[in-house]
Amino acid sequence: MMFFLKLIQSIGVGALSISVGLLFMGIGRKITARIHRRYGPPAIQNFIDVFKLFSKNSISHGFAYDLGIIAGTSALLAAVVFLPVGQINLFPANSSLIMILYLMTMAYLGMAMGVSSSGNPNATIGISRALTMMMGYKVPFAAVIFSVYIFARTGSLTNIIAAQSGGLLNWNMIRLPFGFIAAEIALQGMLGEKPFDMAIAPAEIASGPMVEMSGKYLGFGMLQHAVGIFLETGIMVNLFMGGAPNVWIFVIKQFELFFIALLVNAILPRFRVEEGVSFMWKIPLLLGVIQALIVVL
Amino acid sequence: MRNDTPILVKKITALSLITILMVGFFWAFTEMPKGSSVNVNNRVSRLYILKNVKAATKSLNSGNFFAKGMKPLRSDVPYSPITFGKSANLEDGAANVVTSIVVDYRGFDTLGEVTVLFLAATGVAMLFFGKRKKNIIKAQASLIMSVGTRIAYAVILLFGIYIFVHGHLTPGGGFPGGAVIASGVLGLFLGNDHYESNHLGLKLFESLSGMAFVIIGLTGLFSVNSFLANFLPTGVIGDLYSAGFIALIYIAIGMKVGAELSAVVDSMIVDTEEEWS
Amino acid sequence: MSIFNNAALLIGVPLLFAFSIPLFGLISKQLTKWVTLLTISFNATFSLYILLAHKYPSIVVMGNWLPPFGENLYIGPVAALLVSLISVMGLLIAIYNLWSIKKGDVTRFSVLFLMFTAGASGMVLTGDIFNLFIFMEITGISSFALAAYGPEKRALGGAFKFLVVSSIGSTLYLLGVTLIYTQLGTLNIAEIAARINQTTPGLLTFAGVLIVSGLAVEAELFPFNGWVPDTYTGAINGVSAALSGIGAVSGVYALFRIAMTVFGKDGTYVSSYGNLNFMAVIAVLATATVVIGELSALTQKNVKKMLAYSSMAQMGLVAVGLSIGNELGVYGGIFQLVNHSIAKTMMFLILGVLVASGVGENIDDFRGLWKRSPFLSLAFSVGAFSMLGFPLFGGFWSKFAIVGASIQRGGWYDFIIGLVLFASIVEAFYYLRIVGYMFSSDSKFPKLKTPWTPTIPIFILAVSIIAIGVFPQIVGTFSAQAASEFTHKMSGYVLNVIPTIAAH
Amino acid sequence: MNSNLIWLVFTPLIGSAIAAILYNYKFLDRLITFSTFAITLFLVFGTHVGQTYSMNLNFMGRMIPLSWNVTHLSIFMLYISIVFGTILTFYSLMDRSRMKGFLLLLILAANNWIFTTNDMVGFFFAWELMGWASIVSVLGGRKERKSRHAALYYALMSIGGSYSMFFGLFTLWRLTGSFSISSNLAYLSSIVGVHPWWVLGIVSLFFVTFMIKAGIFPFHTWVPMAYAYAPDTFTPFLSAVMSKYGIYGMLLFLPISLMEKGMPTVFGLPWVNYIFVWIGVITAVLGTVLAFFQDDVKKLFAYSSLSNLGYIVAAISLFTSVGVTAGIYHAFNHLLFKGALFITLAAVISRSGTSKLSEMGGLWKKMPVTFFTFFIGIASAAGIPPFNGFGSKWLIYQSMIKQHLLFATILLFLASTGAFLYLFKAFHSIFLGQLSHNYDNVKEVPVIGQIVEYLLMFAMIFFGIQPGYILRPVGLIVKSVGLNPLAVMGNGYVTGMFSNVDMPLIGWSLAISFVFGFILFFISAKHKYVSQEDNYTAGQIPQDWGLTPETYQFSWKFYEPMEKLFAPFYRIKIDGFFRGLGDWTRITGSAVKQVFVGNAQIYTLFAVVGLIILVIAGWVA
Amino acid sequence: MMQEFLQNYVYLIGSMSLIGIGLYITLTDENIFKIIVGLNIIESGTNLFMVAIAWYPKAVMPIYTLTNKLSINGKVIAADPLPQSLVLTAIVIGLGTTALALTIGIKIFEKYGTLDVRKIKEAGR
Repeated sequence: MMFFLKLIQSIGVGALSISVGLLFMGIGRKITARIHRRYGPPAIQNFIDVFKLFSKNSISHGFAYDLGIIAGTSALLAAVVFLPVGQINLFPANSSLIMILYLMTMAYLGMAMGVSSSGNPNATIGISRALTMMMGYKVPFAAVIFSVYIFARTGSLTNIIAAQSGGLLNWNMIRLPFGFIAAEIALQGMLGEKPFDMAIAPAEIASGPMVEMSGKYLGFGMLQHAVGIFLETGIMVNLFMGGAPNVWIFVIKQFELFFIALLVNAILPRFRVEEGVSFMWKIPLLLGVIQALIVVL
Repeated sequence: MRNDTPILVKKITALSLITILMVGFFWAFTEMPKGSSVNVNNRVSRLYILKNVKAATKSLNSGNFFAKGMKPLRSDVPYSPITFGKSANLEDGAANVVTSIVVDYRGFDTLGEVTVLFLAATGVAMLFFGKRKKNIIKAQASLIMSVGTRIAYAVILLFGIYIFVHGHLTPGGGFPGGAVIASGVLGLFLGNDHYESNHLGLKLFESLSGMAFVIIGLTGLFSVNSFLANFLPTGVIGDLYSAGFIALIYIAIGMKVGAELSAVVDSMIVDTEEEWS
Repeated sequence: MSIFNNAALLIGVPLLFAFSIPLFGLISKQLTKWVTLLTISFNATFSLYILLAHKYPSIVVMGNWLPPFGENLYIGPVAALLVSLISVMGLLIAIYNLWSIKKGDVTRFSVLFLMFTAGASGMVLTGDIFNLFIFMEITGISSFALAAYGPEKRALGGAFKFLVVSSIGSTLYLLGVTLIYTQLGTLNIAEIAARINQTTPGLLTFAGVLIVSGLAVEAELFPFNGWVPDTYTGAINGVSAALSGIGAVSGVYALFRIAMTVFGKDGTYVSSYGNLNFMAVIAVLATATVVIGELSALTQKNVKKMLAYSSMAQMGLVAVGLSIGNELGVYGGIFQLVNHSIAKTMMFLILGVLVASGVGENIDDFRGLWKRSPFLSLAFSVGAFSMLGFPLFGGFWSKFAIVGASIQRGGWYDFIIGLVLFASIVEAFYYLRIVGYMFSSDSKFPKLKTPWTPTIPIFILAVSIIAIGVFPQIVGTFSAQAASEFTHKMSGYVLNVIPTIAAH
Repeated sequence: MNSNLIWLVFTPLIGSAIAAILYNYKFLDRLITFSTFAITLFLVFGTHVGQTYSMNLNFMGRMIPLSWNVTHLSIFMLYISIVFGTILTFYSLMDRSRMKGFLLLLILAANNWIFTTNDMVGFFFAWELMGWASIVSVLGGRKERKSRHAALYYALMSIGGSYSMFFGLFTLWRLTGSFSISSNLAYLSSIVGVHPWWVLGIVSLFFVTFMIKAGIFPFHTWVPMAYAYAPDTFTPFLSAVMSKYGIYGMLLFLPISLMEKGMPTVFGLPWVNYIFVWIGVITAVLGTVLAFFQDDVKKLFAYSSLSNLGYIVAAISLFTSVGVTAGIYHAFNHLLFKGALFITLAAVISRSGTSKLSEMGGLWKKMPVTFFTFFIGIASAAGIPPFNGFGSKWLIYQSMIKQHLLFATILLFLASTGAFLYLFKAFHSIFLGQLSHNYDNVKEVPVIGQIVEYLLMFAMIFFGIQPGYILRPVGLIVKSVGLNPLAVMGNGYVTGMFSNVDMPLIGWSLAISFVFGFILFFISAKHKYVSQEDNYTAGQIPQDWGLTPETYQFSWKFYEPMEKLFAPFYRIKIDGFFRGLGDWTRITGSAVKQVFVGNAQIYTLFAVVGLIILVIAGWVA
Repeated sequence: MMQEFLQNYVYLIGSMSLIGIGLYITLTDENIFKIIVGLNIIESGTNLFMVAIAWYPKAVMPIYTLTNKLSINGKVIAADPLPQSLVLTAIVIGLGTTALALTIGIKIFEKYGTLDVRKIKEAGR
């Protein structure tokens, strides 16, 4: 009975993450368009796109391709159920942040496997760039995470949230300002927004990983991006903004973070890969290390 | 020090090294017994001279030879005075004490010594082994030389034999005797341009006399139960027929050394050409 | 004191036959090699009988004059073991010589080889300090002549170098012996050993320096070993094998008989009387030998020369082991001596077979030897592994004991063994390089036809290396007894020769 | 009954002898090897903790006691090594590489001896046996010259290591007069407070050996060469099992650090341990960084092994209960996934005939089972839950953070992320991307190979979601070294310091989301399969862009941007020190050789100079 | 004074000088035969040294003859015969070594074409 309850709740969280993610993407397109002095598509455009894509015939390059692309979405969905979303915390005893981060890696692996098995070099170049960039942002992010771990004396998101309870001043955002800034820059990289969007740079490598995707495959790709946005901003909210008493506030907090990312995305040009990584290893890492020193000493 | 060191440097180095070495030696000599304080009675030679080794052995076996602190009491060993021509049946009958040491007390050394010479001769012959060339005549020997050497050869041979036969009585012995004989052979080579030694004879002499020495030794082993032991009566000191097997051994040595040195002379004089094919 | 006079046959029989070989040579040249072989096999049988029937410790009285008045041979555990080793090695090399010595003066070569073996045995057996000199000269002269044998001119150069250095060495030895005689009035090793502290310390030191320097020439210790590379390289392979497997054994024996028994002062670690501790001096010389030998061998492209340098270094290792001076160290040193003798003899013999079948001496010629002659390359590797101290090969146990003993001793021996182990890594490099070359498959040359005569000794030696590696007690038992003889000079040596010397 | 400990050593030796006789008949050799491994496994079933046995070895008339003692650690190591060996030898039945079964059996004998012995003589002997057998095994690689070079390098390092141990064990013997490991360790623990530097010196002699065998930072240089050029079927054993000997040795000696009261501490750790943590971290990072750009796949995974051993060392050096648990657990995980990876590599290399990443590609269609095994292997290696590599990595981070070793942890995380990068590079270059036409006829590995691969896949998933089966014995080991074991809540849980991970839950979550993914996939519109060449750029000919078929595969410079980033790293030649040492030795050798000028006169001069020096010494003395 | 010097040191100085001269020749002269001569001189020095330690002032020869008494009142007055016998041996050994050395020298001249000791070596070290 318990199992089915959790199952249904999990499905709910998954659906929530997909819809919120798609919504954010749509809003993001709109906002970016407005910044660019365009009208832009409606906010629900991405829902429409997904339905459209899933109903179109498509080509595939073999079972590894299928499997990889399914894995990309599914693994993120599997990870998202462990994320405390407002009052919904399905597995409070089992919300280790590192576990969630590693589970997300499964998604990258699946995605990378799928698109690489297509044999298109552009896709592989995209993957290579994405992975290189991942190396860049993971390190400052890890510095921040470990600072938080030591600061909060816990590694479970549930407990981290609990440690920040009691008002704005208890938020890690305030207590660990350098760490928050570092994590914010890392988030920019995680979301793949400019200036760190070299993986999908359409002008150079024909959208990189997505180059061979069509129909439902592209649909899965969008779903994955949507869940990814939800998951990543969700982690940030839980880490630095003290979680949320309910889902709505949680989503609003997520949107705040996403909004900042969008603004940066809209106004900045793109880094080269190695520039991006070295930037990540200079400023955010420095901030993260300063934060860590403050915490440790 | 390298191959191309200038000769002056070499000489100076050598000189300084040798100087240091000499200083070391002389420093050591200051601790040595001075010539005036050498005392044969403190040495094992006393026993050889007085021919009382058997008595010493007896005292050794009874535990009286070594005093406290392991000092040997060589002067306390009883001895009977030896009179030349009278004392008989001594443990060693040679009047010449050096000979008695060389052949009897330390006969094993001598066997080794003979072997060394034999090996040297063998080595020389081995290295010069090859096809014999015709003798290249460097300088024609004069008539006097060629006749004189032949006559002298007989005398020299006889003298050599005399020396080794009387080894146990007078200074001399197998080695000087053999060397004397070889000098006769050398004379033959010098005096006669076409002289060729009798190789088979030399070989026979060399081998048989050497074997004789060992066989005498082995006889000692099987008769007296000790290798190179004197198994013959020693007679009266001073007699020609005395001193047991010393004379026999010296005869063997004499013949052997004579043959060997002759062979050495032969191989060195006669030019050979190597053949390894 | 037990007397075993028949053991004089160990010297007498080879001498008899050495003198008679020229006569056999009149019949047939090939016969002489067989005479040598049979004589040495008599020696080997007899010495093995002495060793296995435990006929030691006993003395052989020469001329019926008991020590310390006459000359004697002393058959202790050391002598029994080393004479057996020397004779067996001599026998195996004689078998090899049946095949290898076909040209030149075969008769005289046989004489010299026989006397080389007998002389080395005599050196090990003798109980008289001057007699030791004579046997040294017998060994020396026969080895000069043997080393000069052969069609190549480098043989002569090597022999000449050996001769010059060795003459200086024996002169020094003789001077030292004379100095000791002026002090003690005797030449018997046992008596000198017992009474060595009755001498003037300064003169004793000086005599010791002379004797140690003189014997270090034969024991191949730096800086007295200049002759080693050239002589080993110059000589034909059978002779090189004999020099390293027989000559070096007796040289090291003589050195340590003098340093440990004659000059030695019993203790936990044997030291020596006199102002200078000769054991320490030897340890320093030996370490220098190991390091210099291995480093010089490192860049050799010529395998024979490499083996020569390695031989030198191994003798240094033996000397390091013996110079530690406790039972474990001496055990290791003697064990290492046996192992080195077996392995190096085998490697030189293999090299001889290879060179005779047209493989060069250069390391590049060893490429792909495994395909060309599996047996020889396997045997060579076995020897190399034994040198390196590969477990399950003979060398392991001896190296183990030597290192163990030096560390047990501690102090500056830690430093020495550190250097030695560094040198061993260098050694490992060049031996493994050869082994690697042999087992590479890039060879274009046809298979070698290996004659069967020389493979007999090689096979026996290879098998014995592995046998010793698996059952170290084959050598270890005797080596342990030998160690006890070396480290207890009174009970191990003097009292067996002159039982009544310490009656009071 | 305790004599079965002896048989643990002797059975493989006997097997080895038989196999050596039959080594020309490859299949028989392998069969005997496999069956000996299986028999040994049965013998291990009969072994239990606390069993002891002793016998005396006659060494120069003195009895040296050889003793055996089975501890929790030893039985754990025995099981994992022998089970893996059995699987590997089963795989090797149908294998074409030049691995010699009898050498593997010699290593097995040494393996059993090392893990069960309680005396240093036996330990040393077995260590040497293992070292030499593995050196000879390395010789049989595909590239002969290179494997010879690698074996030589390995041999020199290994000899250096064993001499170091030699020194250490005899030093201990000098101090205690005993060879027994347990009593010597007790002795060291008892004097560590009084003479910490002494103990440090002795222990470091042993640690040098262990670090060389495990390939830890300053001594790692042999690892890539030896792993890469060893026979393909032997490399799994080398990486999975043999690197653990060093870890085992370190675990034996680490409890001493508990007693180090006199030593100054850093972050609550004795500073020696602190240094070792950093050595581990440096190894991990170094392995990762160097693995990025390898073109030889075995070399790449060799560096990966290096990196993982760095993790293990860092964790066990902490010597806290989490640390040791994590270290041993990671040792097991590394054994499993790296074994599996190297076995699949062997399969791939045997089929494709090359180990160059740039020459392979697109093999996934041809070798699906191998592909999946490799996939799960790299997922494990990257630490992706619920596969088996995750739990230990997670514990390692926790143990490090517990000690507030923040920088070390960040660097380890960097290494882990980097691991994902190079693992994917290998994955991509072998299995994904374009299939070269050279490999059109490549087939899946034979049935035996497939069975082994299924088995390994199963094991990686099973031990991933049921870590309790490993954590319980690890807990016993942790208890036996004197630490509090971590609580094991159930077979599925990994219990950490800060939180728990419920591995089956993750498994369920993944499985269910996959089901949903598949449902979505199948209910949506149809798809059709097209060939790989039929893609977005299908109309273009690669040559037009100046690309060759190899570069079209895009594995040529997979992480080109990284090369610029890590350029400073590459300027530090790590093995430069050892090469420099070698060169220096060689130059010294050439110089020393000049002593022997070949001139009799100068040799005489030497002798005279030597004499004079001695005379002067005697004079002075 | 003079007598004491003669009795105590003259033989020793003589023998040491011979050894020194021989060594000097061996170390500096490059001709093989001269080196052999040097070795021979060293040997002579050694032999002289050995004989010198046997002799002491007023010693008689160690041979029993009708007139020659070797001991008076239990005190031996003869020169020490043992070193003399050793010298005998040493001389013969020296002879053998010299013969062999000369032979090798001759063969070296035949094969190397030189008597310069520096040139008797192989190319590679």
